[in-house]
Amino acid sequence: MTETNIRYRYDGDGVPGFEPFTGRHASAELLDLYRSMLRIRRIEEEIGRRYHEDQMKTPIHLVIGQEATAVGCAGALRLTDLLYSGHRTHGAYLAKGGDLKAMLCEMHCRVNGCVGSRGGSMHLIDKRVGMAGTSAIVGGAVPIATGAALAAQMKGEDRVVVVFLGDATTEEGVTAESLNFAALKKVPVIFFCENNFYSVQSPLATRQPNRDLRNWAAAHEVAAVRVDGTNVLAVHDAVATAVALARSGGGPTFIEAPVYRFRAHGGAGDDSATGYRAEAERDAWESVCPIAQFGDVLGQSGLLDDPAINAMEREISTEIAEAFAFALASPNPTEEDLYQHVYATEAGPTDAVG
Amino acid sequence: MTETNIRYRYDGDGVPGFEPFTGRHASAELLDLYRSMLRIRRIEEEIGRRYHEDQMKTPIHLVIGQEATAVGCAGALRLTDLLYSGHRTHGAYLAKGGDLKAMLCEMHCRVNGCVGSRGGSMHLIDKRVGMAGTSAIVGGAVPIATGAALAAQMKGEDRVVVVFLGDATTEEGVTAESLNFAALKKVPVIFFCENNFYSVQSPLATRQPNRDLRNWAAAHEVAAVRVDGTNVLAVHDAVATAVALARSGGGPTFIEAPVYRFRAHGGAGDDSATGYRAEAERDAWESVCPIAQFGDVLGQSGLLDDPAINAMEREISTEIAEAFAFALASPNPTEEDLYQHVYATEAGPTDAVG
Amino acid sequence: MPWDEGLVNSLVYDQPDPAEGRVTSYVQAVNEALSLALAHDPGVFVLGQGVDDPSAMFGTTRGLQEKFGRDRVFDTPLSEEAMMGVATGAAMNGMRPVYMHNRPDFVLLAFNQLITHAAKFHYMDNGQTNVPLVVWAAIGRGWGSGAQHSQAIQGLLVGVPGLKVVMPSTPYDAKGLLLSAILDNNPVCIFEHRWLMKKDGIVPEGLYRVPIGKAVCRRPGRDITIVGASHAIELAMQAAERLSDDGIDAEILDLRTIKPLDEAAILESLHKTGRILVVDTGWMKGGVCAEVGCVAAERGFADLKAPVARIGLPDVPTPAGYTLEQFYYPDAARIATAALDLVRHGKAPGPVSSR
Amino acid sequence: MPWDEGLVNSLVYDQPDPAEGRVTSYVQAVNEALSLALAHDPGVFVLGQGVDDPSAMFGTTRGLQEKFGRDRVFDTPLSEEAMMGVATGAAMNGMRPVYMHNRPDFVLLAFNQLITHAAKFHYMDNGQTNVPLVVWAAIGRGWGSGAQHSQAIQGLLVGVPGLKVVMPSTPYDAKGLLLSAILDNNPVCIFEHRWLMKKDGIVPEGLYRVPIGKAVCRRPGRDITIVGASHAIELAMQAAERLSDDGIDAEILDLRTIKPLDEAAILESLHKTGRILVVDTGWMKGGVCAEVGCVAAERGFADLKAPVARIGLPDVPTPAGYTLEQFYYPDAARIATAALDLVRHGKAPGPVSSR
Ligand SMILES: Cc1ncc(C[n+]2csc(CCOP(=O)(O)OP(=O)(O)O)c2C)c(N)n1
Ligand SMILES: Cc1ncc(C[n+]2csc(CCOP(=O)(O)OP(=O)(O)O)c2C)c(N)n1
Ligand SMILES: [Mg+2]
Ligand SMILES: [Mg+2]
Repeated sequence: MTETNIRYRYDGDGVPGFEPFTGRHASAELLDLYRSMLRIRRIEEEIGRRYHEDQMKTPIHLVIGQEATAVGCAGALRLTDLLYSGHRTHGAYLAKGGDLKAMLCEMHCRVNGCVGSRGGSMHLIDKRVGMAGTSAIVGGAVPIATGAALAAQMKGEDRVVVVFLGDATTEEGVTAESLNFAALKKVPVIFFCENNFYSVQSPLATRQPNRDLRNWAAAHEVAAVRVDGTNVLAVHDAVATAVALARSGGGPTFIEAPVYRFRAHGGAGDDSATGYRAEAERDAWESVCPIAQFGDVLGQSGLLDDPAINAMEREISTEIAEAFAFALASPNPTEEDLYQHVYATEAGPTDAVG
Repeated sequence: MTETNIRYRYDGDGVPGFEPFTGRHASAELLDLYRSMLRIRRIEEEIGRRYHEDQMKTPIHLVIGQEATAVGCAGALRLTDLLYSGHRTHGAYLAKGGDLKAMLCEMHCRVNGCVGSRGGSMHLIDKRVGMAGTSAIVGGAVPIATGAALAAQMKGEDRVVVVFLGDATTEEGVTAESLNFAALKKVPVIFFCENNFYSVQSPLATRQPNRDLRNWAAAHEVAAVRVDGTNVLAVHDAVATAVALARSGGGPTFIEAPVYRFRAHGGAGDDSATGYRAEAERDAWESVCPIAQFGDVLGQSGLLDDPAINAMEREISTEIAEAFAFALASPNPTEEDLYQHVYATEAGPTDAVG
Repeated sequence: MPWDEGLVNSLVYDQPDPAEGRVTSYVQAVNEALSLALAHDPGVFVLGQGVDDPSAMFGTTRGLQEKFGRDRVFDTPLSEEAMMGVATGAAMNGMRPVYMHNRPDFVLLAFNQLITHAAKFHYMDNGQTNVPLVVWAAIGRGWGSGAQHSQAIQGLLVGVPGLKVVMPSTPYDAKGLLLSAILDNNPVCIFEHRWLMKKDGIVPEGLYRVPIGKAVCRRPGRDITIVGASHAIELAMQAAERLSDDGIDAEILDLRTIKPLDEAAILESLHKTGRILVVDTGWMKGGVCAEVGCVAAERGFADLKAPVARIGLPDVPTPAGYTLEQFYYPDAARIATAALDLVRHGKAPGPVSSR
Repeated sequence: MPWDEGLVNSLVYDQPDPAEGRVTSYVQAVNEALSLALAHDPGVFVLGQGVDDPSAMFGTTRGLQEKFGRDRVFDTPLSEEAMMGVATGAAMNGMRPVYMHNRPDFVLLAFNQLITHAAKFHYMDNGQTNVPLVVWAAIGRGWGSGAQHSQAIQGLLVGVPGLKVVMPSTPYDAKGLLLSAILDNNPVCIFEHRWLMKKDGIVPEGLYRVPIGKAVCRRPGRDITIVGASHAIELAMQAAERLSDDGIDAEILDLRTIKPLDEAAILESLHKTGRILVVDTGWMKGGVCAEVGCVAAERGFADLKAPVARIGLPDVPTPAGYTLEQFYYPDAARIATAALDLVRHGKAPGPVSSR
């Protein structure tokens, strides 16, 4: 492919799109959202920078360019709400409150990784903060999240479950099955679709007819909305609306958020030069970087200035350096560890009797 | 369940609904359609009558009440067009031109059954007449039919493929996947959904939210229509339209035809008394019997009278009696037959070389 | 799928002696286990196609929805893969789902969720999550079940780490193993056999458990160990009767659990008899027959006085027709002949597909 | 999934001697087979996620779309079950699809179509339909592939009638077996191994076939038969080198096809050596190790001088971390030790999961 045409255009409003949302949030919250996105970006960049050193022997799927979705979404959730995701986990894990050190230990295959070096980058899980599960199989987490929501409903818990999925994940039959069941039972689940137009290097157009994913979701009687995935506030508010619906027993929502990943599907670099997408397309999306855009909004409203940004950057960079150092100094697992947790041995709640 | 309320109502127009269609068909064709439905009904009734004798050691899924769909559909197809179906095969097989004797031999487990006693009632297949394949797995035939249509497209054949599926089949993820692929590639396949509101004894309402299946199909960019499944002419013309679209490269159509099975899901009797559906509901649908309705239409237009019907009945009844006698007199397979056709041994077209 | 009801109802089994305890049917035993578990633990729920319909999953779920409500006993859409995931997700979050299927064939639609998700989560997240999931299905046989409604897929799961697989052969075990499975914190598959559902047995009231992972000797013997599970044990017991007429004393070992396998029990019996014939309701190649046979040759080699022998389904899809079914399925006679050949002539049955 | 490219590129293999013939890479061999088949038969087409993207399925499909057009080499939606059915339906109607997957794990999503449909149609419709379908996938190993991207599922298919399963170990076989698979009128699964993709070999130009169902002796030996397929043969050959230092002469039998199994070749080798060690890239329990081991004990019992031994993956999901991976995967040293133990002490390796 040698065309330099832009196949998938940004069709949001850019900075003006933030307008309707800014007034609804306290300044501290706005700054938190910004900081959280910036932190994820810097972490991802550092991972990308160090990846070639082969200390992180794990497949990676960076979220650079897609920070607004995870951060906006997690910002609308409680600690007790649950987040599930597919292979692209970094943003979700960090936004939901996952521990950076445990993440980097996991990616460095250390025994104190967040899942004990069993899972790697695709399985950043920390149930204490509601980062409840991931699957490296496309679509694998979708019914599981639906089941988690069913459990919450059956137990009468005031808990909402969100599952992140990609555009390609809507092609897996299990996703349609999950939407149908979620709508049928009105379970409190939110299907958050990050539509970045590609599955690995396959564009949407080779995988689906030209269609509106909202219609597809709505055809299952699931509430369906689209939101600018580069606008952290729009994302936040869309999720907040869906959460309110779910909490009140109104059932599931499907949220489509057009976004763009700036790097390759997997690994550290950008692979646009291989021709599967136009570099001009990536450049166009980079110009609506979710962090830069939001930074402009905050700057215009006087909430953020260069010194404040610099302070944030320093703090973040120190945290990252320490976390990497910690990971690199952490111990490897032993052969014995290999055989742990194949089967659960603890007694179940019903075990008291019988 | 003791309610006698009617959960699923007929919402077609009954006899008046035939009006717009009669003029478009030659008299001989109209009589053929009638005869074909009557023949299927009588065959099914005879199977039902004899089933308790345990000579037909095969699960059966009668189509009594659903004759108009198979007959109307097959009437709009050529011999070279292909028909695939699920477990409820009898109507499709007979309407497409399958041999009655071979069918009854199959159901009596005889070696000269249409698939050599390998398949039984759920696998009535005769490729010579385009009854191309069936699956006893719900949804199993749907992608296969789509693949058959892809083959026709790739080979440049002027061939259309129809697959019969039930309402519950729309819940299988593979069906959604197949619709997506069919629309993407615009393959000449027609998804014919006989919506009889039940999956075995489970009503639609316990399996899907209240939704319009046409929206669901259309959300995959598949042309979607609904047609009165008790009206053989309406079915015929809907299929003819879909066939024309498919032949002209316009891609797939989804046809939803509300129908009703008068007997139990499986076996010979009616199981309404067990309470999963109201007897009043079945009675209401029996009063819009596709054969009786069409007979009335033909009677009113002077094409059919009692003597003509009686002649048909006699002919059909003789054919049926002979076919049963033939089946009962046919030989059983031998142990050697068991081991045939596990693997195909014939050389493929490419085998000439290498 | 009640088409085979007539066939199953025509099967005749020996009646247990009521003096030995309470006699109930197999179906009733399963029903009791479900009912007790539902009553005992609010986390337990039962789902599956038609569990609340008049056929009530062969009768095993009869009355449960009335007793425990529509939220805890419910029908599902025809979405096997998603429902396996839903059950897994619920199990990961404090519930104990029992997901019932008419046929193991339908579980194949959900292998991705079962094998790549349910069986692995506990390991993948370093033990953070338990997956106390029960997957239940009844193997079909006869009356034209055919290639797509008769598959006994346990053999495909023997190698999958993280799963447990259980196959009861008596009403007592059906209840006790199901209760154990529900209480277990791991995903457990239970494969019932349609032909056992007519069997009566001695079944205590109330909660009891049959341990998962332990085999049981059904008949002590000296000359040969016949080992298997589920309906294969029924056939093996009949074969043992015939064999005793020929002066051969067969020991019958009921595996009960085929994953993880009770290797110690197999080896102990082999040590005693020196000969082993593995019988299974599934395909002969790979699977249970192969695994048990290989364990015998690997860990019990010194005890082997004759080749390892196995009888399962021939390497052929199941035919639907009645006559072909008779040739296809092993019966007591075929098992007895194989055992006789093994004991008398040290000969294992030839490869079935070339008969 | 190119993340493991660095790892695979770092593997070092012996270079073949160009004097023996044309040297090509493994990837190139697969590419040639596809290209030749596409050129030769208009019924052949190639589909799979990303077959036309810049990574080109590890390079195996590079250039094919340019050469044969978008209709004959095309990307698919993420719909494994439907695409398996689509490929099956096309195969049933005169086409010869080659459906390629990055990982066998993804084939599990399509087990219903593969096992209950593709493998059975020819039988179910009494031979009316052939299903000349090829399903291709590359087993992942290392670099954090983890539990969900490393499964070697061939063992699950050993028992499934109607299927053929092929596992090449050399570039020569990769090309010749793929051509045979495409020419075969049955569904054939090909499981490649990611770690072989860096290997070069002698590969003739043009069409040739390696017969399906025939094993090949890779190294004659007297003392023990080490039998396996795919990457296990690579390890076994390395082990044989070490063993020869210990004065043990190992025969290496490459199964090439694991379904249907070349039992005659296994038994012939066993007859010569009297000892058998089965190695597989999949789980040790059930599957290939169990089946081959059981065949040896069933049909080659008289020749066995020592227990049947096997080495596969422990009964544990694959860990993602590097250190754990080293403990998890068998290597040449472990195979050599097991062989030594077997020959010297008549001892099979203990159950791996309790190491
Ligand atoms: C069932 C399955 N098929 C294929 C893959 C390989 N794969 C991993 S990620 C991915 C892309 C998924 O695209 P999308 O869902 O849009 O998410 P994105 O990577 O764009 O965030 C693919 C095809 C997989 N992991 N699982
Ligand atoms: C995958 C799968 N799940 C369950 C079944 C059991 N089953 C056979 S027919 C049937 C009902 C299907 O309903 P529908 O598609 O509406 O067709 P109908 O019988 O009403 O014509 C069911 C559930 C099956 N055969 N396959
Ligand atoms: Mg994407
Ligand atoms: Mg129906």
